[in-house]
Amino acid sequence: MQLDKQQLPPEKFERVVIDSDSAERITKPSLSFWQDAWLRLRKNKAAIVSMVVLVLLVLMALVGPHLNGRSGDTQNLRHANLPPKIPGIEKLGIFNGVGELGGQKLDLYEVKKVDEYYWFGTDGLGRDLFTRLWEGTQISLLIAFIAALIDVVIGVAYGGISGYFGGRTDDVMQRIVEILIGIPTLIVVILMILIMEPGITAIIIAISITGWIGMSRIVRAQILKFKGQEFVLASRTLGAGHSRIITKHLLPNILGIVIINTMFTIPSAIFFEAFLSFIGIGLQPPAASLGTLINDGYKVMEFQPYVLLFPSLVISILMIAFNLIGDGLRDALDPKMKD
Amino acid sequence: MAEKLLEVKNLKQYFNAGKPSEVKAIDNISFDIYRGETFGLVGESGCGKSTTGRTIIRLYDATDGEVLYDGVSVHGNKSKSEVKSLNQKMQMIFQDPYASLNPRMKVMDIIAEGLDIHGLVKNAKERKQKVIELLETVGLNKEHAERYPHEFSGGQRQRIGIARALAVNPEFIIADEPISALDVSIQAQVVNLLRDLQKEKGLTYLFIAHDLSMVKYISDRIGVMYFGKLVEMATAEELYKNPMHPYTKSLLSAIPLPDPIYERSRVRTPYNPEDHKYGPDEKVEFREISPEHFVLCSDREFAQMKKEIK
Amino acid sequence: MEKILQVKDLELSFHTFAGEVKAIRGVSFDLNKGETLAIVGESGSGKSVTTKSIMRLLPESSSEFKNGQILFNNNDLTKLPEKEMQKIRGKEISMIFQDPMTSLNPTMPIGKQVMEPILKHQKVGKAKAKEVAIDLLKMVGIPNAENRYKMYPHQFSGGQRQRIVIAIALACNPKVLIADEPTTALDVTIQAQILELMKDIQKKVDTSIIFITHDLGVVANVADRVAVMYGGRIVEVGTVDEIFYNPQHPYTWGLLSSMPSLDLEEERLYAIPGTPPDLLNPPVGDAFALRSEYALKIDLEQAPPMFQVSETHFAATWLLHPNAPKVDPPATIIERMKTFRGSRYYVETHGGEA
Amino acid sequence: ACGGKDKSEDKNAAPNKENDKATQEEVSEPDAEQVLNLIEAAAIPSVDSAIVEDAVGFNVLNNVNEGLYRLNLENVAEPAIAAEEAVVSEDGLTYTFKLRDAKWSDGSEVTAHDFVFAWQRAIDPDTGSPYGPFMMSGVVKNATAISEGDMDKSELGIVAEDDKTLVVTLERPVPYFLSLMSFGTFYPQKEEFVTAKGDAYATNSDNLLYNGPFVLTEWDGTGDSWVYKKNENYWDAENVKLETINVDVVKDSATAIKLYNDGKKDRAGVSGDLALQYSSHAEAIVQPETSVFYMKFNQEKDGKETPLANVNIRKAIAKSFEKQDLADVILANGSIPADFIVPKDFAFDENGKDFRDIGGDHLVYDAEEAKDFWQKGLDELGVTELELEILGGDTELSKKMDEYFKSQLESNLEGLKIKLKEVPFSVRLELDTNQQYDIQISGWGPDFQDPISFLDMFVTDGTNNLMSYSNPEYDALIEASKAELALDPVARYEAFAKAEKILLEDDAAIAPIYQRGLLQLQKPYFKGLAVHPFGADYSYKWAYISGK
Amino acid sequence: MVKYVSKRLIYMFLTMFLIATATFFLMQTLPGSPIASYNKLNESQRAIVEKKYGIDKPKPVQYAIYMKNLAKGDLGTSFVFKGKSVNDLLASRFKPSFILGAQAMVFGTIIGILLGMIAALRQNTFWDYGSTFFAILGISIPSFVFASLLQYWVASEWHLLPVGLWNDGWKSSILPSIALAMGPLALSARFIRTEMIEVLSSDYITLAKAKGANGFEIAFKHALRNALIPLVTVLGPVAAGLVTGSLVVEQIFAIPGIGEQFVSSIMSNDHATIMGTTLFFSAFLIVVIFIVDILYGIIDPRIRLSGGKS
Ligand SMILES: Nc1ncnc2c1ncn2[C@@H]1O[C@H](COP(=O)(O)OP(=O)(O)OP(=O)(O)O)[C@@H](O)[C@H]1O
Ligand SMILES: Nc1ncnc2c1ncn2[C@@H]1O[C@H](COP(=O)(O)OP(=O)(O)OP(=O)(O)O)[C@@H](O)[C@H]1O
Ligand SMILES: [Mg+2]
Ligand SMILES: [Mg+2]
Repeated sequence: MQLDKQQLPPEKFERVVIDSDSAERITKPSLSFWQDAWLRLRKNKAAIVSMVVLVLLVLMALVGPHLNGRSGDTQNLRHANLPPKIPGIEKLGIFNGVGELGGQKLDLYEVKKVDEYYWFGTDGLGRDLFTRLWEGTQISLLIAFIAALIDVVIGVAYGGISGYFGGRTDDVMQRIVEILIGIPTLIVVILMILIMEPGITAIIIAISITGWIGMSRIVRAQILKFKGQEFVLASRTLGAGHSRIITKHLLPNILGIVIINTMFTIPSAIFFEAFLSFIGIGLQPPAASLGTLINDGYKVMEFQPYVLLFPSLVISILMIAFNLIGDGLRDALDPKMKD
Repeated sequence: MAEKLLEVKNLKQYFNAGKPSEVKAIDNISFDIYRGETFGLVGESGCGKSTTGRTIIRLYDATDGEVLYDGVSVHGNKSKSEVKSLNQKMQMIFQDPYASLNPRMKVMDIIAEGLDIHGLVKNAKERKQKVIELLETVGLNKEHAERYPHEFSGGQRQRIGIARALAVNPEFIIADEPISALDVSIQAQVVNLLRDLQKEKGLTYLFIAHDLSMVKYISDRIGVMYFGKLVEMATAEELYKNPMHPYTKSLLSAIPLPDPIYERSRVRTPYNPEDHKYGPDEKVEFREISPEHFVLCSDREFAQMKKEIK
Repeated sequence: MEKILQVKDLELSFHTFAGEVKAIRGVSFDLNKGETLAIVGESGSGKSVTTKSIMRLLPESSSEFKNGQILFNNNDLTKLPEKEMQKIRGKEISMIFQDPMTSLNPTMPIGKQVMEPILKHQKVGKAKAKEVAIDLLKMVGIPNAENRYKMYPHQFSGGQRQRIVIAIALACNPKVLIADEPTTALDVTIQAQILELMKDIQKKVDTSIIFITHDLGVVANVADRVAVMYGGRIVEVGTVDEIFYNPQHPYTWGLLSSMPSLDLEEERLYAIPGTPPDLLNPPVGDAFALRSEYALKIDLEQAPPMFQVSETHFAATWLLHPNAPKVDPPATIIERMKTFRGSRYYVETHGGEA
Repeated sequence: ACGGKDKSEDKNAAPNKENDKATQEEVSEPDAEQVLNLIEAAAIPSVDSAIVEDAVGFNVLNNVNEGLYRLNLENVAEPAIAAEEAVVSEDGLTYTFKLRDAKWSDGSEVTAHDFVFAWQRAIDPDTGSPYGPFMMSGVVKNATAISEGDMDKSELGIVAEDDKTLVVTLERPVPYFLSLMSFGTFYPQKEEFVTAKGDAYATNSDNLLYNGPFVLTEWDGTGDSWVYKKNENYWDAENVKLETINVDVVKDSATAIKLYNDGKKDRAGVSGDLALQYSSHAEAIVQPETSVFYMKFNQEKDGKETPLANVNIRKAIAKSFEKQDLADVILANGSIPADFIVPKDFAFDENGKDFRDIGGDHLVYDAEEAKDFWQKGLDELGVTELELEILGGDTELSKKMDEYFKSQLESNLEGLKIKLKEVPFSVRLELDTNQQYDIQISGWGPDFQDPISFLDMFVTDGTNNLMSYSNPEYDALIEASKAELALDPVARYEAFAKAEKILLEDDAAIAPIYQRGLLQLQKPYFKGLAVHPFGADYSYKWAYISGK
Repeated sequence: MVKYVSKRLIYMFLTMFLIATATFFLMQTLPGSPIASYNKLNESQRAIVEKKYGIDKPKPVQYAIYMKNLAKGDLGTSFVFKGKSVNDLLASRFKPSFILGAQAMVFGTIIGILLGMIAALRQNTFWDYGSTFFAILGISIPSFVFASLLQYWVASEWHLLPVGLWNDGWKSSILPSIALAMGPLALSARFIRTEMIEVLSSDYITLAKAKGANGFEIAFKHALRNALIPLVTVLGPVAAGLVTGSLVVEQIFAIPGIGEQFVSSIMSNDHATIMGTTLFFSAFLIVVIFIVDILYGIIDPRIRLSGGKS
């Protein structure tokens, strides 16, 4: 704490008038909530990589089935159960068409005199697994997206109404939810599938039939939180009606959490479909989904691991990607948010 | 100054009435606010100040009692247009500068909300013009309109809240602790703004606070609340000079002032509700001790106070 | 006077996703034995960070000491290993936080929480520790302490919780007690009780207190000396009378005159315009200049050094430079200065107690 | 009374197949420890001989109880509780059995009354026995009337002359009657025990009496495991070598194989995708079966004729799928393509000639012919395309086959679109009963050793017809086989052959697919297992462990 | 407390009643008749059988009878296991499922909690990424694939544990328990991580640090319990789901459990058993949720169960 001995030119000590606007100036660039979240998300490498991977998988699900000119349901029993063989890579000792048959390792392409290349091998009916993998991915994603969409719509509507109107409405609606929670999801799903004509629609309906409950509870909690907040009160004192409050104030604020939650619903719907395939009430053949493909593969995993490997990889990558994106979004959108 | 703008008569607001968790947030209070004045409401946390403000502006339905605005009852069934006109005349400024602005809206839209609801502007250009005007009124400028609330400091946000309330040209503003969440250095920005606006537009304020020095500074008359009841009401000066109710006295004696010399000598008088020693049939009422000075007391206390009053 | 704690040229930054936040930009002060040093300043000026860095409670992953020393018992706390620090925390230096509602562990009985530092730092058995804890609780005015010992925080009111936190802080008779806005969340009446309690205790255990607040009334009540912080720097430091009656820094002027006083009848409050600086890109020169009507050209180019006003009074403003023009502070400040003997506005007739 | 003699020379060509009969012929020394570990694919729903209706139940019954006859290692029904061959009356309507001294597991004698009681109980409508009426109606005298509630059960054509003499009167001559006597429904039950137990009868292993080679233990009525112990009271106990058989239910075939490979189990079935991999396994055995799978063509749905009422459409479909590939690649378990409905190695004439050698092949795969039929059919129907549904089972294998059929049919028959519908068995039965399907994949395993077991299904309004197939000529042939031809084996077989040709070649009422084989892994030390082509699947009576 | 519990019990019964009703009528819409397997029966026999099972009566009567029996705790008679009561059926199948579920729960949550704690305490380090990755992996592989892999490697290839079945005592339960545990493991790891990070940033943890507590004390004495409390609510349904949802693992390891039973009753259209199992699962879930709620109140001192003072 020494006195400054240094001589400074007097003209430096002229008084200046500071424009009062400059005191109010905000130097930071203007960022909306979403831009800000994006900046945050961008720092999350795992989430970004996951997004890229996800986009690639979706692209593959769309174009994959057309890449090698084979259709996924053309059967050729003479080409059945062929291991993967990819031109170029075959020299490296993998993807070279060598597989196990009756306890021996053989080049099955040679044994069966097949000249073509099946990149991911063929199944027991001689269908091209590469094409089927992407067709399956497509269907799985379709089921998951639609189921998640239904969850979101019903969940947001139900939770929103319950939370927003409160009182008796809320009481009754929550009692109903309490009862629904008491019903084991799995069982409802199975029963629903049994009742309905089997197929994609049945699976989607079955998955959504209880799926929305989680979303509705989250939305309700959020609505309860926000509707008491001062900015909503302010809007009410200005005379805003319900629709304005809901659309302008509540929905934009819960959007983040709904998106995050959806990121976790989608993969669980994919999983659920796989699970249904396992217990034998999933998709009807010859339609393929990741679930049915894995189910086919798991039975022969000792001898034809490739049948299991590729769909398992895709489903696991999807799961990991969605989860990491979900985590990333949670950190970016609402760092304090739980569950 | 004698024209009553707002009359609160025997207002009661019970939460969870009838349940074991019943809270008597406001328990039978009455007061009037005159046109053009600032009425201050003080009291400790949880005594029902915010509830009073919110009930007056119809955010809560009153359990009992009446609120008359300009002679018209605020509560009860009203037509849409009546409600709208009330909404336009009465406005509110909130305590928490962080929670009171929607984080997903631009300042432009926040301020313009009232304009949109009441259809006060004809087109986007006019809307923008009006918002900029309002921003300038509260000491901000047009650059701020395109930004989001989280980019502003507390004081700026509070001024945005004021601009929002002003947008509909209200006559009466309820300010619920508008400065208690702000830094000392910024409080003055808001208080000055409120005062200027009052002068300019002839506004009437209900100013809720627990910071007594600021209340005294800004208010014409002050009501002191304790546990849902109004215990004392007087003009600001009178209240500070002649606090009669022991709770008021205690409250005043507890406030530290930015004056070390005064602080060294300040003595605090604690308040204990049991000291009243009200008998079972003593009537505790709001009585006028001197003109415009009311105290909640029993007959016995009333006599005592009458003697004490200077 | 014995210096118990010395902070020298402390600089500290946070690494956040948006960049480096230079939260403390060269802070120096001393704490004397037995005194209460108040730190005032607006939100974000670095008060809490300064005190937390003394306790080394900042997240190690994101905070970084850039420069400076914190000397305590001839040890530089910035360099001490974590193990050693643990021995100092709660024993030599302890701390009270702003929000009594959240600073107690909600799932642990309060007795256990009070006992913890005793068991940790003093070689006593459980029974003895319990006894000490109950005594402490009684001392801070928790009625019926023996029975309430087993209760959980939610069963106490805010004021009581803050008393419990104080009991915890005092458990090992610390040499330094840091109170970070201990009364901000409380009602005035409760605040008054807590302040009285702290002063009482200070007398009893002879500890030094660093008291953070932005309520100047509280400062006037508790402090022996005051440091005013702005934008990560201390801009003025002095005895409580010097700061209140002879302030030198325009920011201090602003602070003092933006408060109405009960007896003075001003028409209009003095308001500091604008917003605090963004510490991500702190302004060059005097951080306060952009909001000050007393700004000089040099303020925008070069940060002012500390100018000594008296033995105990320093202020970092170019206005104290011999070359600076003489300016008149706001009227209320002049009013205040009139009562202070050393000030240039001192008026003999007015008051006489200073 | 007909029986197969030697069937070892006409085995189909499964690779490295080991005939289990060959194994048991080389006699080896039994080990000291005689414990066998087996797998069942499902839990036991019931062991009450009147109630049993599923494979597991009949199998258990066959090993813990015994009827008048038992199928021996050569799959010939030979006297068991009956002391000697029955005396049959001239007209083939009366059978007199002399019973041997056999005991129940509680030590009491097995008497003729036990048979009378059991048979009456099985036909009594109040019992709700599924197999009683099915097996007895039209066979045992008055059975049909009793089962329909028109006559008292005491009128049933079974009488105990004395404790050891049983006289059975038939409705009409039944050439295969003695082979029926090895079937579980005809086993004895001890009246006192059954009445004493009341509702608790047969609800767990303690509430049962046994007169067979083994007794059942550790069965709680619902559980997934049980144990057979040697029955010391069995009349032929000295020939029973196994002391204990531990059985666990394992539904997942991959797990079953893992248990087998791990040495936990001594025999495991291999199915579906794994068959291909295990068919060359050193311990693999192909067990030929007599179940035949076929497509049922429903000709009438909701009272309206379906496109399948057109015979050319039916023929087209029946000839449009390659059966050999299906058997070799998809099934790969020793199944053989079926161009017939009465299976191979099942029924033999007096001279031991396989019925198949008499019947010939029908509806052989021929894509070109199929196309012609198809075009003809479409023209007749006046359409260019058709959408049909295949109703199939929900097991992995049946799903896979359905996919195969879809692909084959669609690619060979232009304008055909196949929808697959795969449902649990119970649902399929209901859809079958209500004729709510177009094409159904069905299978049939015989309950007794006679072609009639298959051919009877397709007479007009036959219990398993349920597709509105009707051909008077066919009906007449079947009827004749039961009446005037009953005692003339040669003519009878000719009639059957003719009927089969009508059913398949002429009418294509159904489209045979394959005759099932089972691929099993069996430990080399597990010897003497009797595998039966009809009735219960296995007898453990002669099985033993050697060289473990 | 008593009041709360009784209120909850009433709700539980109401819930059960509604579920029972819903299941009953749902069951009627299932395709396939429960006695379809009696396809060998003629009409008169079929009538007799239907009478025996009471399914000849009109639906409302059947419903009334069913509910009456249900009130007595009687779930009816299986259509497949001739003459066996559904109660017996469930009783014998429940034990393995329960053991597996309980072991998986304990194992999964303990490991999960540890992983979650490590991740939170070493946030954004290798440990964090490692354990998060592990946890995500746990829920990224379909359980039947995971179970098969375990079975293949640990049992078939390395012969460390039984391939399946339920007759090797404790050893039989290890692999299926691990396979089942992945769900709760991943869930609790991720849950605890977020919860723990939040708790670690709370004031009372800073205060604990300020008291001189070391890392271990902070993690286990202060943070863990607070982070655990919210987990409890989530784990209730998870626990119930483990018991009810173990059918995949039961099938793969050939364990005679209740889930496996459920699937086969569906495949065989055993209405009585399907309904019985559904009700049993629901009851189990409801009871677990109830217990968890009560536990929650006990673990968390802040929760006073509403509905009067305890
Ligand atoms: N919506 C509500 N439901 C139940 N109780 C409420 C509700 N709102 C307020 N209360 C209770 O009513 C009482 C008065 O609350 P109010 O918010 O009016 O106090 P206040 O004086 O504004 O306090 P503060 O100074 O803390 O803002 C408190 O005890 C509060 O807990
Ligand atoms: N963990 C952190 N990470 C990043 N920046 C931080 C962190 N903690 C504090 N800061 C920044 O450091 C600066 C000083 O903060 P500090 O908490 O010391 O202010 P304060 O003076 O205590 O304010 P208040 O009166 O609001 O408590 C602020 O700009 C704040 O944003
Ligand atoms: Mg309030
Ligand atoms: Mg702070």
